[in-house]
Amino acid sequence: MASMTFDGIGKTYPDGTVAVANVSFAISDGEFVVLVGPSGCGKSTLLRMAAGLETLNSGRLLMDDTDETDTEPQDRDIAMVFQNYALYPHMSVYENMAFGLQQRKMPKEKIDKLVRDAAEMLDLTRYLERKPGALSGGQRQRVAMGRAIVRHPMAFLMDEPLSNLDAKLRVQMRGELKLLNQRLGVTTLYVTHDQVEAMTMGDRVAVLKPVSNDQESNLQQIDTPQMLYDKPANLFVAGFIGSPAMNFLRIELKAETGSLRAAISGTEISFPVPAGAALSAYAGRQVIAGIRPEMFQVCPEGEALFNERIPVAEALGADTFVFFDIPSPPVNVNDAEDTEGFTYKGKNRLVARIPPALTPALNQRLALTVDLAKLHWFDPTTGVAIRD
Amino acid sequence: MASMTFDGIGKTYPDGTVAVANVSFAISDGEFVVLVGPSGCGKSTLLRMAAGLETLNSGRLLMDDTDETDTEPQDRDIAMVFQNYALYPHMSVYENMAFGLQQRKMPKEKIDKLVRDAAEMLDLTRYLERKPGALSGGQRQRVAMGRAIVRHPMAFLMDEPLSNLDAKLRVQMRGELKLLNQRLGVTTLYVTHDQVEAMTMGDRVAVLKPVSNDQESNLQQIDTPQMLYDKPANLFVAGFIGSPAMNFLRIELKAETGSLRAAISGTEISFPVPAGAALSAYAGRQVIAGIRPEMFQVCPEGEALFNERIPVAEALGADTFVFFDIPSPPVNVNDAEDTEGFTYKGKNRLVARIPPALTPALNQRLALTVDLAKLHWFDPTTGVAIRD
Amino acid sequence: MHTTIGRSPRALGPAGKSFVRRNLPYLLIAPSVVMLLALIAYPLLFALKSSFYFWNLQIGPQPLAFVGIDNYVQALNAFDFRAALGNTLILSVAGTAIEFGLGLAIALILLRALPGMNIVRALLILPTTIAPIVVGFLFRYLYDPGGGLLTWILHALWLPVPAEGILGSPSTALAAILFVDIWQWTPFFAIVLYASLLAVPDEILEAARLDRASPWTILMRIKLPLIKRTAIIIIMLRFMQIFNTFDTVLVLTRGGPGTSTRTLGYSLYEQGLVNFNIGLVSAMTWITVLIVNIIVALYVFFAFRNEEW
Amino acid sequence: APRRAGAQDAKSVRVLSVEDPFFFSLKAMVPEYEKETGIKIELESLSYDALQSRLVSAFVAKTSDADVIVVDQMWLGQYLDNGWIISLNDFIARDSELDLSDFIPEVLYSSNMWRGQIGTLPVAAYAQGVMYRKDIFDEFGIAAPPSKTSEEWTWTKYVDTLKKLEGKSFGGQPLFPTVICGSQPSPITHMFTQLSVSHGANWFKSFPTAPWDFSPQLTGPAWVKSVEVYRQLYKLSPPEAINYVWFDAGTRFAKGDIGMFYWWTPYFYLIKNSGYMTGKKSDVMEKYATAVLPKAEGVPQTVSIGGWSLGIPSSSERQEAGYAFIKWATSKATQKKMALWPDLNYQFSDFARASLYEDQDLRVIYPYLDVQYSMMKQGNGKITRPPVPGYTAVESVLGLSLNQLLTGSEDPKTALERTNSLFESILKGNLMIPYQKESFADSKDEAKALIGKLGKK
Amino acid sequence: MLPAFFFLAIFIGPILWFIALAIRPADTAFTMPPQLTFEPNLDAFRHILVDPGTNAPQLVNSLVVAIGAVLLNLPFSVPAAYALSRFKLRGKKNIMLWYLGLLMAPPVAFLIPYFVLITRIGLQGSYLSMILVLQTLTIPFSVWLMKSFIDEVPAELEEAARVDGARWYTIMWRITLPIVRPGIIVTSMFAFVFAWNNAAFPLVLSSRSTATLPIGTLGYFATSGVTWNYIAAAAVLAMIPPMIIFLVFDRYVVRGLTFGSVKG
Ligand SMILES: Nc1ncnc2c1ncn2[C@@H]1O[C@H](COP(=O)(O)OP(=O)(O)OP(=O)(O)O)[C@@H](O)[C@H]1O
Ligand SMILES: Nc1ncnc2c1ncn2[C@@H]1O[C@H](COP(=O)(O)OP(=O)(O)OP(=O)(O)O)[C@@H](O)[C@H]1O
Ligand SMILES: [Mg+2]
Ligand SMILES: [Mg+2]
Repeated sequence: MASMTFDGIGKTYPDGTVAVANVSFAISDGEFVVLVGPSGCGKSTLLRMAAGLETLNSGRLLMDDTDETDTEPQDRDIAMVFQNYALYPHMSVYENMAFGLQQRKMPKEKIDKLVRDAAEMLDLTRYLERKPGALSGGQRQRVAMGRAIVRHPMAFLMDEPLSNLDAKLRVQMRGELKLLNQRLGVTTLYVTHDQVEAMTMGDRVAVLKPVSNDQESNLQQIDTPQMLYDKPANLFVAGFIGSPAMNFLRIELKAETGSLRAAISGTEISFPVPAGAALSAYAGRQVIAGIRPEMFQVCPEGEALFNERIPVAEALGADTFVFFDIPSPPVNVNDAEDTEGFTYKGKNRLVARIPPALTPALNQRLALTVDLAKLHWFDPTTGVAIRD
Repeated sequence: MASMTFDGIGKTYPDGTVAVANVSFAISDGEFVVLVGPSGCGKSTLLRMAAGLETLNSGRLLMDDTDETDTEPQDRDIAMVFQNYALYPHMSVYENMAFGLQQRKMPKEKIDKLVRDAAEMLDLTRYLERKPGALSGGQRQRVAMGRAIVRHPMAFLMDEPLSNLDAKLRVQMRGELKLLNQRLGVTTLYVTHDQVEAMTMGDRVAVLKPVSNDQESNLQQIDTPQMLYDKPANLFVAGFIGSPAMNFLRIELKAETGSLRAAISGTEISFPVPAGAALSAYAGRQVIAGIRPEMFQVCPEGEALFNERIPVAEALGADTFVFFDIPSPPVNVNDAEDTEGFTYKGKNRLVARIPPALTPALNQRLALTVDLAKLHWFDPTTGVAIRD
Repeated sequence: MHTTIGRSPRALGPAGKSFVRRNLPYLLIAPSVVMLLALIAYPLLFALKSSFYFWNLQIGPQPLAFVGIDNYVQALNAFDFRAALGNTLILSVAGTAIEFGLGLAIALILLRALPGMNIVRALLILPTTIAPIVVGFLFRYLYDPGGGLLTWILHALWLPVPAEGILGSPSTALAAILFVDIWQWTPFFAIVLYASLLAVPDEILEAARLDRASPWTILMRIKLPLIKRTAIIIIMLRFMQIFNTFDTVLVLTRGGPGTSTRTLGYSLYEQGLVNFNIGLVSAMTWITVLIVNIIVALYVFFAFRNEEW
Repeated sequence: APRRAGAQDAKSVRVLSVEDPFFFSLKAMVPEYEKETGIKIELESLSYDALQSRLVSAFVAKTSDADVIVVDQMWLGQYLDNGWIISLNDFIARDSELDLSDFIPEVLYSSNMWRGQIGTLPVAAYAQGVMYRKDIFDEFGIAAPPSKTSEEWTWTKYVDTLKKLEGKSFGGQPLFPTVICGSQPSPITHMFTQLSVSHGANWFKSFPTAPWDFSPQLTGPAWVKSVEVYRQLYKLSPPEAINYVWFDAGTRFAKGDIGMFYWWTPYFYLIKNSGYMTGKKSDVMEKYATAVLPKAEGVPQTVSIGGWSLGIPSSSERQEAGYAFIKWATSKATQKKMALWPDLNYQFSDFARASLYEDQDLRVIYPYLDVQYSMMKQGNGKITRPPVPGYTAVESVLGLSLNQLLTGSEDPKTALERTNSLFESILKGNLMIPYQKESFADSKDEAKALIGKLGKK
Repeated sequence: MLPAFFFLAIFIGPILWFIALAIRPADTAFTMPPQLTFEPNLDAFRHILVDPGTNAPQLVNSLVVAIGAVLLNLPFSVPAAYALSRFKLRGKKNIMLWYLGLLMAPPVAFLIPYFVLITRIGLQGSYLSMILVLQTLTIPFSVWLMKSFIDEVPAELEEAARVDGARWYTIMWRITLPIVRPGIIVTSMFAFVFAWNNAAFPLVLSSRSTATLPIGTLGYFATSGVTWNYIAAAAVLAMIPPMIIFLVFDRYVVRGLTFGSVKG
């Protein structure tokens, strides 16, 4: 319905908190963009700015190439799911959903049909006459969803719309939302903390990071989910996408003939790595290697890269995550201050995903290897991925 | 600190909604019990009853074997994380967390230390002086957590305490909470929609289901996570635990010599199954088979049980879920009415988890097989698992 | 205040283009301001102008002479000014404080969902629905030394009652007037506080109970801070009302015995509606307005110091 | 019969009154008047305070929603001077039916005349007199006070008589010798000034005799003496009398535990009833008698005059009709009918007309008319409470001082001196000292002359 | 429940005693000890309502004036309170204090100027004159009190409505005001009460046909005596309409206005 362009937007709250700074990206018409990032990184603020609820301290917001920075929310034709629902407490579920449609002077029967269809989809039909106060948390959240999806706006803004729903419902809603996006072609900005949602729903995913001043930018990378997963732009993105998160290792890179040898700092472990051009430039220096938990494979002891005791194992049913420690300095990617150096805290806990059947007894050793070709490499100072 | 026994408790809201009925189970001292169930199944209500915030319509609540059904909340020594936070809006984050401690006439310095430690753990140190109104959703949720964990109560009641946190923080908090539970030995009742949380945190997990009258019971099964996953008591539990959910197939069971042959209704597919005593009793009748997505294995075409076109695939990075349809009647386990029969809707969509590398192109066929020994079997009428 | 955690009230968005939208808040406020201006400007200016003239309707129908600030000097030097100011301050400070305390206690009782509470509420409001001057009559009757119920009850409780009667003794008359005001206006506090307490979200109170806060702590640290705004406002409104009362004094004691119950309001009444000294009463009006303004401005300054407006 | 001619232009006459006793009986007569004349009388009653605020506001705005208003004697000068009500001189001079000479001249002089104008006509005239309990006096062998003014019956004697009742009980009930009014400002002033005027006290250096000089004279010995006596009277009264307004004293007497007191003459009949205008007989109904006021040794007696009169606002457009109504209401016939109106147990004998005091029908019902008349004849409202502009301002100061003197132990002289200087400053503030306007030689004789002149047809 | 009874006794006791005064024989009113039993009669009520019944039309006048004052008050004060609560504007503090300043003026001093003013616009003696002048009390009071109630509605609700495409008037009318209805009703009830028991303005502004009940009640207090039972009866009469109004509107004053609306 509409494309949307954030052009260097920034928001500083009256108390001085810089919530958003220098964020620029464009969403094309009908695109489904997911925003992810740690708590407090400015996702909601960004959404609220897109809705026109928050004035911009800097930058412009274009919709379909017209500057809408100062347009009132009611003139923007967007539908929003608020993180905290913001249901009308005095209206029934039905009225909550119908309200937005009534503002558009739609005939009553049409409203009725739209509301009932949405309620059906959200499994709320039974609750249409209830007030929000008499609903469970998840039901309230579904009403908040319903209020948005009954409409046929230029853009959807959804702030963690499924966070309080059970897995099953969430899967179902995910499908419905995606379908809606495809069918109506409504541009959608979607905030979630759920990795599965982020990976499956977004045409593209934007990874944000908290900023501490208005010189930085929240936006770390915006790309297709697979690209983010496979080719994270930097340590932050790599660490953020995927759950459990990518394991990071501090590596001393030594040049060998024809290849490079990577030695894990603080340990005896070392292994050869294929020498890409970019990585070769780091020979003789420290780099950071990233290993996703599923990149580990259980192997015979002889082939093992790691062979540590497993103090903790988490069985999820379908998979088991095993944790083990190596005496290597950990890498902290979360705090901005730390991107420039490492904080030594003694040991580094790694996590590997293995089939449940192979789960060892607690505190037994487990031999694990890694497909070395798939390793991720990062510059330790800037955090930027080292890639050819 | 305290054991807790729910003895046939029930709650009907003034408007007639039966939220909880006939729930009986006991939590031993220091145990960590997770409550899961679809939205609106009465989890919050149960927690609120445990806290004494909701009067019981029937049943008793024992704590350490004394009847506490009518004890006032303030006399129960319980800390609760509310699903919707219920922060004190006029107090700073610090005061919010300190308030409960101040009620215990604790020395100021000790309070200060406890609050700061909790804030540190929750990554809230920077926000201690802020009012909740100036926090992001996830930050508010962490304050709500902090308010509970600074205390050292007889029991923790936590209602989806991590739902608004990002994956990374959630993993971290999960660990901290588990540690807290182990260290302090505080009995904990924990509501979550997150399968990973449910599986990894709970000593036991209780699966609840919405009830429509006070004859039924919400409680479907309470057991260790692994048992729930491996040996779900009925269709509902089987369908609820695991994400994506277990696939269900309607099967015509035919006796064969020495074994049974299972024919998937509506299809040509049939396969032999090992004849356990319980299953044998169903020979010649309909049963329901359950297949978890990870039970599928990509195989050569010849060995394939299923070889369907894949219209939808979801790549999550670590795994890919592929969806395919078979012309078999679907099984609906959610609605109570439907446990007695099947609703034919034409086709049944199944989901399989495969390694990302094996993902076929869209609408290409994929050959899949299943380890038949691991199949789950259910009575189609009662939904109860058929197990020796 | 934000009972529910919300973002603080903020401008409803960026300035629009149209005149109406740009000036919307002012347009919404304007009618009331214009209305009040239209109603108040004339009397205020009338009073301001008159205060500089000698104008006594008993002496002549028109202002007789420009006397500068003479009226103000006269008002401030009047024999009863100090006594009246003192009594007025005692009445308004003690009255508001006690009414607030009692009203709050009653509001808390009203909050309990007991059967018949709505009738209790409707009954409770009765004292405020009688014209203050009629309330004066009522208490004249109740205080009557020779048949007053209250006098009798005090006697019955072996409490000392002055021989001159409750209203006849300088030691009790002011307290008696204070009691009348408390009787009449405590329900006002009770109902308004009750209504604002109703708006305090249950969940916050539940959280506090789980934090094991005593009812007292919940009141002091949760409920009161959450209704602070409303409380501040009605305290202020009542303070000003008491500051201007004269009706009960008129009926009960006419300022006596001696000057022990004379109030500024009564002096104003006397100069205005008995002596018809328009010039003098205008000056007194402005003096009163200034005094209350100073008090209220101080009060507002301190009470709202940490509040957003 | 009223003169129809003047009233014909109006369909209705709006009358604004207070609710004193005359109002009730007058109201009872109104239907008759309406029937007779075809004019609708819209009789509205207000409280004293309300009436005055309403009237003055209306005067200032130069409008009025009344054609006839009740005017207190204190307001007369102010209303006439300000041109708010009209002088009735012309009406009276033109009116051949009105028998002006029947009005007691002292009443007209005190209540209705100002600067040679008759501004109003009296509808209810009050003097003051003594009421005592026959039965109590008999019981304790005390001689009844006289019904004729005499040199024997002095304030000293009055106090001595009361003292005989001190500490006594009657009918099992402790007795108070007397009761006074202590409430400031008007009630205490009304009662006290009777005492002081009896002692020959004067408020001002020269009023009503010309040239007017309002220098206050409160420090004179007559004032001091009066305060001392009044203090004594208070000691002999129930202590709560400190807060008593007009009717409280009467009500108290009607309750039966008071021996004797003096007060406005309407109480002669009001105390017959328990409860105001209830018509229910009081305990003392048959047990009291009236007597003349005591006087001070060597000072000619002067009695306070008060009451209510009717006047016509200058803004009224129905002045003729208004006058016709006033004439009717104050006429001998109407007043007699009012007095004979049996409801409420006969509650009206406040005649301003001499002839009514001789009326046999009335003397049966109101046996005290002789006493009352003799009090009237000695009346002089202009000295007792000088109805000068700004009176209320000084009255409030005097009332306050007196009230304080009753409860406190301050030396009367010092207190009066202080009051005197307050008077002075108030009067100066009100531009009364020195008096700048024209004076008017206002004496009873002048008044009688004017009455004679206007009455001559 | 016990403290409730205690308070009720304190606040209702005098009123019961007043009711008793209205229906008791006059000679039993002032006795020591107070006479608790008596033969009740309705004479006083007959007098004030039927014969001559002066107070019955005054009751109607009072209702007209008080209801009129509230109705006129609402369209002026509700938008103002809403704007003051919801918008950031320059000079807000000053405007708010200015409203207060009006309340501070002692009404007695203004009676004469008001009368003059009302006469100039030709409204003397009309209901409207009283209704208008009463606005000087009700508007400032309502603006302040309503603002404090509106302040409590989470801003998110209005934001949601804006995103839903609602204009400010729709938001005010359909979202905010319904939610603060209890506050508005309580405020209006007291605005009604203030107008209802105001005696000062009708004192000069009313006429015979528009006089309100307090004025009528005052009339029973004369210098020569007080008709206690009439005063009492009129006062009792005056209590009934407000009581009915409070009973009727009480059900709108409810708990949990914003319950379930926002999370956090
Ligand atoms: N106040 C109420 N009045 C009536 N029904 C209510 C009330 N509160 C909750 N319910 C209903 O009771 C049922 C259970 O609610 P509860 O809040 O316990 O669900 P829940 O399991 O916590 O759901 P969720 O995961 O969505 O939070 C729901 O169907 C809900 O609609
Ligand atoms: N009203 C406010 N005043 C000051 N700071 C604020 C305000 N609202 C939010 N912030 C801060 O701005 C930052 C961004 O907030 P925002 O709500 O956009 O985060 P978010 O990405 O949505 O986080 P979450 O996932 O926890 O909801 C946070 O650090 C928060 O503390
Ligand atoms: Mg957010
Ligand atoms: Mg819940």
